[in-house]
Amino acid sequence: MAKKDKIRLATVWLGGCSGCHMSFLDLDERLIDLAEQADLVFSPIADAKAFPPDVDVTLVEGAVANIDHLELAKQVRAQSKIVVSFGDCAVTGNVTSLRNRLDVDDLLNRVYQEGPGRTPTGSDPDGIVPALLRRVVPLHQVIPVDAYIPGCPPDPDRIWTAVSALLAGEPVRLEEEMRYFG
Amino acid sequence: MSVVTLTINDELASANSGQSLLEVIREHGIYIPTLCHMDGLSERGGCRMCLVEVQGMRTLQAACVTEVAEGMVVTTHSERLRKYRRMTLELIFAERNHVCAVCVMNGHCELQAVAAIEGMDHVRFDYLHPDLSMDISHPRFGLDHNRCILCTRCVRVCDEVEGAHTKDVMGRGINCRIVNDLNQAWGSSQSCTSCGKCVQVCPTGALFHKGVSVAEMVKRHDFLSWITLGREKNEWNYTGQPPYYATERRKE
Amino acid sequence: MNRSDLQTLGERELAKQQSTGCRLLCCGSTPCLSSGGTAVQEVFKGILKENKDLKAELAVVSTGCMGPCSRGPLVRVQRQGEPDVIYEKVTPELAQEIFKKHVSGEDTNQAEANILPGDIPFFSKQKKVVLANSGLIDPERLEDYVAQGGYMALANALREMTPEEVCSEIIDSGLRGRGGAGYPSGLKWNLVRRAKTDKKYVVANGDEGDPGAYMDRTLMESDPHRVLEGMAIAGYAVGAEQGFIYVRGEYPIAAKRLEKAIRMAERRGLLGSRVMDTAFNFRIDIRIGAGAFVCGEETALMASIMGRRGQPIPRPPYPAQSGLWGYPTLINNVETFGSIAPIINNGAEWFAGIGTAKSRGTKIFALAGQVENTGLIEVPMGISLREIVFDIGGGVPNGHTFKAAQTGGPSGGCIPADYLDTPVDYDSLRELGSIMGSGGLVVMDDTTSMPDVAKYFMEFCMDESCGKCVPCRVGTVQLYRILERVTAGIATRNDLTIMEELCTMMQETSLCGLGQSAPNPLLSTLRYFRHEYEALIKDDLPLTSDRFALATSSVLPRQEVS
Amino acid sequence: MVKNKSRRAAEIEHPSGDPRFNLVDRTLKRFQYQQDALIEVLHTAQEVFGFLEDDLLIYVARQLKLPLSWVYGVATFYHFFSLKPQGEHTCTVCMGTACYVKQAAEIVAMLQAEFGVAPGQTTADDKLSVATARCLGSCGLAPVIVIDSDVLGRQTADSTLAEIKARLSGQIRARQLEAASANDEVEEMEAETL
Repeated sequence: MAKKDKIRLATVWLGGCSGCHMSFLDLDERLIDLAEQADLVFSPIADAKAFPPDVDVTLVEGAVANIDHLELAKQVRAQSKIVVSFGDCAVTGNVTSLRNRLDVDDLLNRVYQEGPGRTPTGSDPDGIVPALLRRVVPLHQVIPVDAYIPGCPPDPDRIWTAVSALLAGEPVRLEEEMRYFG
Repeated sequence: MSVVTLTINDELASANSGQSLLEVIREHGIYIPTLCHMDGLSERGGCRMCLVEVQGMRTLQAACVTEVAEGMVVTTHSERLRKYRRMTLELIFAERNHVCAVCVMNGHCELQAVAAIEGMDHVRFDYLHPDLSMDISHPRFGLDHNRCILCTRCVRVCDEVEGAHTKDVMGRGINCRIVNDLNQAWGSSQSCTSCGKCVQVCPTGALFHKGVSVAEMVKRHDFLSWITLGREKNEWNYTGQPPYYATERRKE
Repeated sequence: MNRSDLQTLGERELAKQQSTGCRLLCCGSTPCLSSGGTAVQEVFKGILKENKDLKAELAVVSTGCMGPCSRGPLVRVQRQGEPDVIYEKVTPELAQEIFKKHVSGEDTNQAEANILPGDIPFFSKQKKVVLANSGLIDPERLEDYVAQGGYMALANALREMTPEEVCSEIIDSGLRGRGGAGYPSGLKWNLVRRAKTDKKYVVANGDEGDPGAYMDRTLMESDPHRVLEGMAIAGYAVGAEQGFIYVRGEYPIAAKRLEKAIRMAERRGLLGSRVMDTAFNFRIDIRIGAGAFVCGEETALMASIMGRRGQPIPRPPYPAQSGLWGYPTLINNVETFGSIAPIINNGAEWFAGIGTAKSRGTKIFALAGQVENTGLIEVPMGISLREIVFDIGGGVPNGHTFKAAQTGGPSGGCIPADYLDTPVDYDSLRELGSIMGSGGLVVMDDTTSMPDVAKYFMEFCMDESCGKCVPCRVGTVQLYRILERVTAGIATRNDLTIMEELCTMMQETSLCGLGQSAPNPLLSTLRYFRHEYEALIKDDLPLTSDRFALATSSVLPRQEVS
Repeated sequence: MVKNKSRRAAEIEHPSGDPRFNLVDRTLKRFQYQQDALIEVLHTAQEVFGFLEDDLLIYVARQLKLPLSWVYGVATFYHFFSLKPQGEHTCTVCMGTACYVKQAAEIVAMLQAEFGVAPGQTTADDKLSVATARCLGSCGLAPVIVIDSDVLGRQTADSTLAEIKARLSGQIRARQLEAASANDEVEEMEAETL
């Protein structure tokens, strides 16, 4: 019997603290099972520069907070079969969106102009620092999302439940105790 | 008191006339979510979580404010009702800044639990992110408007049980807010007796004890029914029962 | 004062009016006064002051609304034995001419061009029942009302009918609530009548909040005694001794006139204790609203009368079972009360003969917007929208074409040109996704953008939501924001889906009528003018789009008031 | 009873001795200090004082024996009540449907551009307050504005601006004729009926 093609898995890190990725690594020995079934084709913990084509499943951590995130999100959607909002920031905006009650320019001025350090050029895209969006939004407000894994971070059991369902080609169904935000 | 017979989810049920539909539904072991209802307080009918279908009624009825009647045919968990409950929760989550991860009530919050139970896994509406303040002028308690869902349990407990009526709702529509006295700092309120009942009945992290950090605020959900019914039931020692949403084995 | 005293008073007043050679009736309602009517009245009064000898043969009367408000200021000349002449757009100079022609008898034709013919469709297609006296009597004089047969219905009801008979008369007439929902009034009356409590209340809802509607204001200002009489008859029929009129805070003149009318009626023994020397007591008090649209909802209105925040409470129990201070309360719109006296006077059969099978009688509409003749009209139910807009209203001006008629205000919908021949009654309008409403009818021409109209009404509902229930408090804000994106051209198809889903959800889950009907204008424009929404929607927005830059826009809860 | 009465009398005197409180007291008495009359009392208070300051709300709450937060909740629920002082002149733009379809929004935009005040705000020099209304019931004259209680129909942004400028510079004083003359008539007729 010919060996079944491995699933092409990607994880993406947008506006978040990488806690979801840490929790992902906490899958521990289950990572070995995962590696047998899937190839990690793009991830902050893998060395790939560009988001590859024909990805089967992409887990997206973090909210959409700047122009780069927006662009990457669109690329992810175009090149993945299934996109999963991975963790509270991607699902709700969470901590990343706490800045939404403030004006972006005020925020930048306070942090960079009034505080110590070099002076950047505000929120205008200057090609070096990606411009901030006026408001941080959850992933599904920018691209269609297929499944949601809440949690800050989602604990490894939650991640495993979701990922193993995806590997088996089934829809993600989290039990009630795995659906809590926070 | 006469007995009435009604049908709930295709099963016959009996109840005393004058009972609320919510009470009867819960007596029969059927889980139905609520946010503004609290045993021991007057009903408000504002959160719309306990809406049920009653045959022959044009509109959906809030079970908490509907009296049982002979021959009533009630459905508590149709697809339509589930969907509306999820949408209501989405609206609540979008209204203010409910960031569970950094909330004092994380893990003990009624809103968070109800959302998980009802399967509200993401919010399709715009998060409004209003710029709301926090009042920590009271020596023992804090009020965080960001977490408030305007269930008015605090207003009712302050008026109906404590009798101080320190709290009320100001403004209207999306600008409604809980106020102390003349919209003044809680600490400067002369009517507040610092009894802390409002803190115990608040379903979310809007009212909390000062000094607690993320996930540390645990409320005594059955506190109110204990103090209001204690004399009747001769229960003088508070034992502490787990909150309703965590105890009921859910039959839908 | 008993029935025969009343008759004498009426006859005396009528004789006095008839002996006056010429009566100059000047419209004294707000639209005419603010377009120069005050100056016109000054001219006539000045003339009267200078010529004291004219007092016997000339009377200058400030009346209520005459109808065609856009043509104001209006003056009606009544001469014994001659048909009335109505002048439009009267200026102080023209007033002098009118005086010269009709009183001094000079041969002048200066004002001829301003004569409004009495046989134009604006007048001939109308049927005045509730507004019968409006524009003909001085609303501030009880005698004027009595001369037109006023308070006779109350006298007859008290003397010849039992409360039960009054209720069945109203049931037989087929009168339905004029506030918008169209619940059969007689059934409501009967419900309150049957309740066995020591206290009951009658409430007139004059909290007319729909933008573009001013029927109730006009009725209260032009013929306040008619409303009082209707309420007194209701009080007798249901067994109440206390009535309240809840007048919108924006209507100080209406409140003042009603207050004066109550005082005069009490002085004459037509209200108060022992009404018309019978055992029936009935007091009426006025309550002034304070600017809250939701107080038009009956439970919120009662909360407001009791001095509380105007937040609705879930029904049942209905006010007819448990209303003000827990007692059975009859709440009707002032226009409904305005229809009572004619029904008692002319009989249920007469009233039922007007209108259609399910919607009897007449309805007052405030015709406004892009239409030639704006103003107040009263038409028999069942008249077609086309007749109202094109015959009575005179069509759309400035070479534009008719696009839609909006009825029912923020709870109603827009009816497109295809349905112009629909009869105007409760059920047909509901089928079209609109409602009869309290009677606002705004005509829109082809320059109007429908998503913009929907946005306007949604903003209204958002501002007026009381904040008690979640679907209305937050749902209106969400819908408004989506509409804001639609009109700015940065909405996606997904937005449209969410919008429709939210509309249905709000209709079914909101606590009171405001939230349940708030999506109506949006849904009806989506139904008939979907292409306008589709044209504004973009499926692939560029990265630089405002949608992302301003992913959420200006509508934030306002900064805290403090 | 007598004892009660004297205590009430003592309460009636507001410590400031401001005679305007007497007018509020008159309404309180007319409604026999019933709690249900709160809105009526607030109407009077606002009429007399122009706006509802905290001190006034406290006074009303004490007199009616209502909780402070209750009074505050009611006062902020209704748009008629203002907790902030109003400008010397007020301009209210009707935003009813009829006025809206006849471009009333342009007038609001003009006011914002010209004077820098949005509806509900007062200029920094306290000269002009701008508000919008939910239909003044003069739809035949759309668009309608009310300046210092004078109703002006068929307005445009330009005509509104001219009117406001004239009033701010004191060229036109509030007309209020109709109100005054209507009052006279009431009195006249009263005399007649008597």
